[in-house]
Amino acid sequence: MIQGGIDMDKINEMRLRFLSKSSNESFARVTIAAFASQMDPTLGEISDIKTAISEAVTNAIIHGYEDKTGYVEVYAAIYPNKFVVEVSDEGVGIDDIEKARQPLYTSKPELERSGMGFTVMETFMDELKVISAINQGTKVRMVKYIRSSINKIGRSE
Amino acid sequence: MIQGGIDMDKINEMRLRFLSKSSNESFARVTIAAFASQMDPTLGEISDIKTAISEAVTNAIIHGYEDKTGYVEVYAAIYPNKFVVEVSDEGVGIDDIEKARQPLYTSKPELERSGMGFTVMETFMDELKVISAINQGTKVRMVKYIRSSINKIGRSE
Amino acid sequence: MQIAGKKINDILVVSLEGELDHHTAGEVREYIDNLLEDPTIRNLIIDMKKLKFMDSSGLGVLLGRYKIISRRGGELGVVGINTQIDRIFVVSGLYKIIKAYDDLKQALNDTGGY
Amino acid sequence: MQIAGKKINDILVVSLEGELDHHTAGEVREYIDNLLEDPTIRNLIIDMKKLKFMDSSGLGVLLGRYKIISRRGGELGVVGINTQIDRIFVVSGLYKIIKAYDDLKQALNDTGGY
Ligand SMILES: Nc1ncnc2c1ncn2[C@@H]1O[C@H](COP(=O)(O)OP(=O)(O)O)[C@@H](O)[C@H]1O
Ligand SMILES: Nc1ncnc2c1ncn2[C@@H]1O[C@H](COP(=O)(O)OP(=O)(O)O)[C@@H](O)[C@H]1O
Repeated sequence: MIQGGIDMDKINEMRLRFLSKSSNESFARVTIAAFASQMDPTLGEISDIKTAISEAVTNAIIHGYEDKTGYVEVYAAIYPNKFVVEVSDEGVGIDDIEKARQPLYTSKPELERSGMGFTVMETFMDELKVISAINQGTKVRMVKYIRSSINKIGRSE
Repeated sequence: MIQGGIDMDKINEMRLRFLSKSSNESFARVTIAAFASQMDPTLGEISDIKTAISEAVTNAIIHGYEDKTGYVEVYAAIYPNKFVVEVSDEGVGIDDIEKARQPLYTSKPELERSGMGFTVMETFMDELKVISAINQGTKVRMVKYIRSSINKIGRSE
Repeated sequence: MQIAGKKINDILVVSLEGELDHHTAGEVREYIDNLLEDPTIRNLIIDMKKLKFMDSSGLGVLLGRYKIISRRGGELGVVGINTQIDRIFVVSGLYKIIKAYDDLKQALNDTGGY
Repeated sequence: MQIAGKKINDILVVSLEGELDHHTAGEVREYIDNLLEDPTIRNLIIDMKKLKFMDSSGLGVLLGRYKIISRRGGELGVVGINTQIDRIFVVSGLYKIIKAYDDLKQALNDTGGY
């Protein structure tokens, strides 16, 4: 049991772990959207979050684990005015993060990847941080400020 | 990364951990329903699973953790012909499981509990197992056989 | 959860929209009990046409209101329950004490002898 | 994902229903490329009225088909994209090479000079 904790501002949190199967991409989108909907976000905000999650989870599945099967983990937390989401894998990792984040860069053009995943995450969310190490995996942390939530959360609890 | 494993029949699995807040009850229902929908179940099967999950998660929140906050964990796995789901808490535990499972028995009549939670789980799912120990928490394991899935899963992967 | 109530003669009609679980049970209970403070109300009809989901926490809410209403010699009826909620009613034996109707008109006609 | 295709003169019209992500990209790609083996097809119109979601995996599919079609001197058009997909188009600059139309009639009129 948890009593209080350091992060007193945190209203709710969840952690989801699933296999790196492509059928889980839509599952992850639905789950995170359902969780984020507690903040009473606008349709546009929810759809931005869904798209960004889809990019990060897809990357974990196809780049992180390539043809192998591993676990993808999604952590999400609701704060009074922001939604934080982290997508992690324990896959191959990224060598040059700066290069990877550039628009149109992809290491898998043969799979018809557009190289726009990180650009989409960056545009659709307010903050994007990528932590990665070769053979140790990748964690993508994204933050979206939800304007509408501040007064609404209290009401629904 | 996982290569194979003992449970070769398992098609997909997920694990969800969230705070014992009542607003997460509907979130848990949506998440498990979205995951189970990969099996192409009937509307009736999905609705049975949703109801059973709702009972187990609600019990973890109100009985397991009472007024405290803790983590509820939901594990789900898809097999060729069955859906397995486990709901666990690290709460107060159940003293007499047999008594608790009886229809209409509730330890919290003052909260207008109906005492029908376990009965609903038992009726709506095909198997129900309750493992619990005082102050160590409770795990409810449920199985639902999904008739429609056998030939469909392969197609959508 | 959206809740609306209106009084027709000695019948209170409460419409529920959304999902009735432990999270929403409290507000439904409070809403109804507040209106039930009016002692001229004898019967209660709950319109569930727009209720998408109910679990055993909802049973608790119904049973609690049933007790209040039967103490007044009145009846509790429900309208428009879907398949999922029907399953809950069957399992719990709720049909033995609560009458179910297809539509509100029928429920009003039947309740309290109108 | 539901996919349907029909040929109108030298235009292939493909309708997508569902969500276009990495999981469904493969079947969409295969479906279209299969029909594009017909060498009399010069232009491609993708009807997205019933497409609820698309991410950058969908961009990859569109860019790949764009390459095939432009090699034939044809055009790629899309019809009925929603707000979410519009955002993806804007971010990626896709509007610079793919024409968007409100309805299929307009797209057919405009494509290939009909
Ligand atoms: N989780 C990850 N694990 C390993 N590499 C990654 C991961 N995510 C992204 N990358 C690398 O970053 C590159 C750019 O990613 P992105 O912008 O999403 O484009 P795309 O997925 O289309 O290649 C990828 O091609 C890949 O090399
Ligand atoms: N997760 C749990 N932790 C502790 N006690 C539990 C748990 N789940 C059920 N119980 C006990 O079992 C009893 C019966 O549960 P149930 O049939 O769901 O009815 P209700 O929730 O209406 O009380 C509860 O009243 C409680 O005492």
